[in-house]
Amino acid sequence: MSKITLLEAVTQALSWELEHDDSILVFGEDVGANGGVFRATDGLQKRFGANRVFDTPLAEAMIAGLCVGLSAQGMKPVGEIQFSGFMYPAVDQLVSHASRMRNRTRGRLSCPMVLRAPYGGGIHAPELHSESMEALYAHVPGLRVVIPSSPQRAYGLLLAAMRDPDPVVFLEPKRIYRITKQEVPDNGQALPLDTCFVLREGTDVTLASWGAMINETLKAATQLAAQGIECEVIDLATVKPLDLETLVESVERTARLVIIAEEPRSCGVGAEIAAAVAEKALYSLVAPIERVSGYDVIMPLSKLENNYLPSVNRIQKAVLRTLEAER
Amino acid sequence: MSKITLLEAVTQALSWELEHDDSILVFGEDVGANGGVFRATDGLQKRFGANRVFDTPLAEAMIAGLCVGLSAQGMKPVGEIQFSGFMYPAVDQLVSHASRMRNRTRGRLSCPMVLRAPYGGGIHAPELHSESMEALYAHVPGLRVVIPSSPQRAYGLLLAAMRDPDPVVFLEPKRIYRITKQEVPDNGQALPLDTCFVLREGTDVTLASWGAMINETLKAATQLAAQGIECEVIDLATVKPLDLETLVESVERTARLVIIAEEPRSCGVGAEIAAAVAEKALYSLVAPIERVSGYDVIMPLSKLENNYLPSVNRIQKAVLRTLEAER
Amino acid sequence: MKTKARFEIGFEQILDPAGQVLTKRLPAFARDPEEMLRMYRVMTLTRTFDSRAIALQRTGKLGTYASCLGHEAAHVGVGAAMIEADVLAPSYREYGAQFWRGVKPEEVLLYWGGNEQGSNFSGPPHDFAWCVPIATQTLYGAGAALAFQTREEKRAVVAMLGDGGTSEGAFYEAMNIAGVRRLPIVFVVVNNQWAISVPRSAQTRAATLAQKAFAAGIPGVQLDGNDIIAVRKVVGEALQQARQGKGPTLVEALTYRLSDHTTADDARRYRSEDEVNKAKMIEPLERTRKYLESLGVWDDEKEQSLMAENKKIIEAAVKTYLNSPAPAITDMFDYMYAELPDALREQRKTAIEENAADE
Amino acid sequence: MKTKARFEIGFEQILDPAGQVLTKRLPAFARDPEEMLRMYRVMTLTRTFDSRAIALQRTGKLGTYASCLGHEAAHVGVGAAMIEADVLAPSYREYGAQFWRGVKPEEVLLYWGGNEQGSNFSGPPHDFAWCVPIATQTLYGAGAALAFQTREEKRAVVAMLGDGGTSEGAFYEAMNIAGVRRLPIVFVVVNNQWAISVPRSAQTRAATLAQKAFAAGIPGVQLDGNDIIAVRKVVGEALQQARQGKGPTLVEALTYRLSDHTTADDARRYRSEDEVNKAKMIEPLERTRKYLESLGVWDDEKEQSLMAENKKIIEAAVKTYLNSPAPAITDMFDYMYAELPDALREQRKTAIEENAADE
Ligand SMILES: Cc1ncc(C[n+]2csc(CCOP(=O)(O)OP(=O)(O)O)c2C)c(N)n1
Ligand SMILES: Cc1ncc(C[n+]2csc(CCOP(=O)(O)OP(=O)(O)O)c2C)c(N)n1
Ligand SMILES: [Mg+2]
Ligand SMILES: [Mg+2]
Repeated sequence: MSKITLLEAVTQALSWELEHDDSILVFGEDVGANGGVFRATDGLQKRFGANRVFDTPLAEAMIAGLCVGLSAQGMKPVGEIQFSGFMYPAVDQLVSHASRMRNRTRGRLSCPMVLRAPYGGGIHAPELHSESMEALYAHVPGLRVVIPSSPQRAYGLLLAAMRDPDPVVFLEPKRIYRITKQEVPDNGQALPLDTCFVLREGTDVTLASWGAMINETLKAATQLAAQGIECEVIDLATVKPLDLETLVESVERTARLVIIAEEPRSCGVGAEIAAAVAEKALYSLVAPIERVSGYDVIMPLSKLENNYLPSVNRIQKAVLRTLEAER
Repeated sequence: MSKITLLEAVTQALSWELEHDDSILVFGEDVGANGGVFRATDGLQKRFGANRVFDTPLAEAMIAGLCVGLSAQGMKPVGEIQFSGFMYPAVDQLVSHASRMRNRTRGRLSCPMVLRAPYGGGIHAPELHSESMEALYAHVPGLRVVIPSSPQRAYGLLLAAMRDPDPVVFLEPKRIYRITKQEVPDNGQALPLDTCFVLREGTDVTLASWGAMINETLKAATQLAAQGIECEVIDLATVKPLDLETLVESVERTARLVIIAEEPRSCGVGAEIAAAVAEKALYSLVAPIERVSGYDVIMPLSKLENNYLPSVNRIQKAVLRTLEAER
Repeated sequence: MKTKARFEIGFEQILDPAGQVLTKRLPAFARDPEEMLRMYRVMTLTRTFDSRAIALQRTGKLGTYASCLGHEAAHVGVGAAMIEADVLAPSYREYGAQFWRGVKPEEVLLYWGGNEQGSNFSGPPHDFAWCVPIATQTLYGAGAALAFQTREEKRAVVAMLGDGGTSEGAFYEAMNIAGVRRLPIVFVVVNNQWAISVPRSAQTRAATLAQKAFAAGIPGVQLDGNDIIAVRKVVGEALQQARQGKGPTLVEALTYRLSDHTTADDARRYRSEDEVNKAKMIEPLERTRKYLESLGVWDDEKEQSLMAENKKIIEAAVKTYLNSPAPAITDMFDYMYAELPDALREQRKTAIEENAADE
Repeated sequence: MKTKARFEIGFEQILDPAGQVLTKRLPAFARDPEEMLRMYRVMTLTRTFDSRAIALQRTGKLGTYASCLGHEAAHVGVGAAMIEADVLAPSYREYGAQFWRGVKPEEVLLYWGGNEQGSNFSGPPHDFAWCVPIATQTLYGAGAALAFQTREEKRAVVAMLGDGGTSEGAFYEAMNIAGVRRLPIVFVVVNNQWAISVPRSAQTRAATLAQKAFAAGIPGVQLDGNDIIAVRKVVGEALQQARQGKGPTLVEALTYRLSDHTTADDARRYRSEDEVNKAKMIEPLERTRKYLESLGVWDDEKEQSLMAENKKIIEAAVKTYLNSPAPAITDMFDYMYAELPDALREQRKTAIEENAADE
């Protein structure tokens, strides 16, 4: 079997589901003939027709609104926001309707929809093309926020998102769209949502991360292993609702936690992990939980973006600090 | 001097600044003849004219956009969003422009604007009239988020917000708009932003809160004092950027922290406080930091809203838990 | 300069304020006394409901309530123009349309009484619930219309909004996508001249709200929204068109908000009694009754017995409402997701314990 | 049905693709060879800049870049119609307008090269920087216009957006408030027929984009955006009106995006060469040059020396760009707020240490 990229895994998942579920519609700006600005929907319009895969006018609130209305009336929309930095006009429909429809109507109507968007930094893109604002969505009650970090998880989690009975914001880390390839059997098998993935087992410290930063996290873990430090690496995958159990269980064993994320630090997903783990496992912790995160600044343009993004070195230093710390 | 409510303190601050700074404009839906649906702008149009205090068409993105353009061109706009639940269409202008203008232009243009909105639950209002989503704004780099909890602080902090050279989201806890009265000298004296206020000193446990929950927090503290438990009560006031120093200093003394907030729990301001304090003061903590917060659910309509809002009883129980906890 | 394109906005009125018919070509339903009576019944029931709801609020038995006084023709007319399979995407005061479609008065009360169960109503299960954030319903309305178009169902959507709502960007985006894809949707702007305290004239410089349709290249029409015949006819035709794949329409129904905006509002702060009194002269019920009388199917006695009947219905609804059980504390968790996520389990437990402790 | 209101959209063209004048009433500036030459110089400089920027990107010396090929008349025409005190709120490719207003080519390169200093440019200090989120500039443009109106300054705003941008709700909200308050603002839609891969026809069913003005009750006009005389004349008149308190205008300038959307795009995926070739036949530079020739002030020799001069200017700019220092790491903190909050101090320190460690 040939190996594919995370981007191709997204296409493969969309393709599978379009093929097997008539109610799936895929739409957004430039997703049709152009196949998406990253080519995530490449070939889909040709294959499934312009009734099921289509371009919309340039209006994100509208894309989200179509998702809400379609899903409430029995369809399964997969809307694309071209970059997560353009999702803000869609926030109103997400917060005021998608996340609320089931609760508002006590189960009479619901919104099984997926809103996909490439997100995160590292590709030297223009302003508002590189942010990591997943916490905005993770704070909203009623939403699911899912972020894959490998081709296999992109495939399995996107399938799961499309089959989920509730709204999912699906953020695709564009920095690793084409970086690694994996064998991804096109068998329609979904992966579980609301579940962390343990990517590497270890005993000395727990590293929790998600999205593109998983790459730097795994690199740091490998390099630290050479020094005899065994890191457990956990990919959150679903950042809301959180699989706290897996995290706490790990920290109870390792007694140390480093959280690695691109997002701005304040009120981020990292803050929630740190707060929640410390609540449950305070007495297990021998060192303060470290957050290796983006800064509370505007994501810089390309010249400084690597100074914003956490580096392998910064992760390692944080790990070493937790190892040196002593009560 | 007669005592005034928090709501009247808002009006008084707007009035003062309209009087003393020609560049101040106050506008929003129903702020003119009607004086705002809560009467925060009552009488201002009559006094300062319809050029400086005026109604806008019904469009929140537009209200925020006016603020951005006005402030970038030398005016000091104070926009009102009728309820914070209708701020979502304004998020794009806040996140994409207001918070970025200074950084984007390396200081050439900036956005000294205030966007006010009544927020929070407890007045039995309809859907989307009772949410506490301050964390959405607190997560955005470049914004200031300020929340007063008394008439005096409403006056002093709103004046400070209007004089601040950067954008401020000013959230007014509507549940306590008319609950307490204080003497508030109309002397144009601002209070500092980015600073916590210690409302009660104590040695046994630190209670950190903001907005309307300050009331329940103070009540809990009084009741606990009767049992010999001395709580230090800190009002955050500016929830972004955070005055961490005051919080950490307090926790280092009390060794216990309970955070009280109406907001949904996940990725809230409470999460940031818990994470940040634990980072700095882990070894001082003898008990897990407790978050007494709203749940991660849609704010219920009035029948259940009191079951959503943290009660005095729930705060007390959390405090007692931290006192019972032992390493 | 050459002229590149021309447009115009028509105005429809059939029944004048005196109940006189202004056209020779009455639609079939208007010539059918039974059908006209049916509409009149729901209009009057709606008005009875409305004043009772306000009374409940005044006595602390209901939360904030948005009155529909004066909107009965616009609302019931829309309801009557729809078929059951169509979807209604209302804002928050179109009870007339909803009663026609099977929503029960007690359900409206439950909603304004602060119980989400009110939105799990007896109207068509596909109808949307009340929409608080202004104009956002136009967007999900378009999404619903796209669902029907995709499945090739002969159904259409009515998205209703106010004059104030036409200033929100969402409304234009919705009309635009509806135009682009010829979606089966009718946008009904109930122009009651006020958005809380902001008069229509301060909302936009457009001479009519109907002309906003041109921005999307779709037809727009204005009508007398106090004339239920005009409302039902124009909206009915637009819906027919929509179901036949001929695309969307924008309808502006001119009426007047005879009440405060909601029970939390005091309209005397911003508008003159005089204006309100003038508007009362052209309200919708009176002219409908006169028309029924002119058809020879109505008189004072019938009117009185209808009023008594309406009162009975509404009192029964009020009783049901007042006796309905409070929602369970756990309801606030149990409808968040199809299945309760682990992350919410502990919070749910806390809420139950808290409630027990409070009692 | 009665007719309630009528509207029409005019179309302005003065210089046809062959450089022929189609009117007897040429505006004064068009009869002034010096002024026409000034515009031609900036148009050609812009084109030279554009191809050099693309080359820089192709060789890895510039980030993603949005070409303005074919837009020179629309952009420079707008720039020339403005006075210095006016404010330009551009989107992201109106370099022609900006060069006219004093922005330096190296500053545009700095911006696309990933250095925020590019937006701290030499144009009027009140001009807005490039705006990435589509159509949002129309809203803050309206805010800027309100500032001038409030201070009773005789200044106006030009907010520029694309055909795609006209689908965003923000645009309608901006026109609407501009109409309501008669703000001194001119909205210029540069309709280049494409929004990345989405053709104008799929963007809206409206026959013209100019007619979207009717939604706000403001005047709308369409013109040939490859005709710099029409652009400068119409936008200039609209600005004059605006400065005189006579309110806003929507101008739709018809042109064609002769390049890919940006250097990250490949337009061959979605449009035919044929279409592009046809558009090249009516591009703006050629006809301006012919007009200059017809005035007797231009010939091949002058053209060649202008091209050489343009090249020199741009090469100097490129050199300045390539030699400009990288931004300091601390820049990312130091412009977040007027004063660095305590909460950012530690993060700033970490960033400095990290950078030192990396070196
Ligand atoms: C997005 C949003 N902004 C503000 C409000 C507050 N609000 C509720 S009703 C209303 C006025 C609506 O006027 P209109 O659209 O004319 O409808 P009407 O109430 O007259 O039926 C306002 C401003 C809201 N509900 N939603
Ligand atoms: C709000 C928002 N959505 C999407 C994008 C991505 N995007 C950038 S340019 C563009 C097309 C713009 O087309 P148009 O408005 O016609 O302007 P043009 O590029 O043709 O000048 C899109 C979709 C964006 N920048 N902002
Ligand atoms: Mg209204
Ligand atoms: Mg375009």
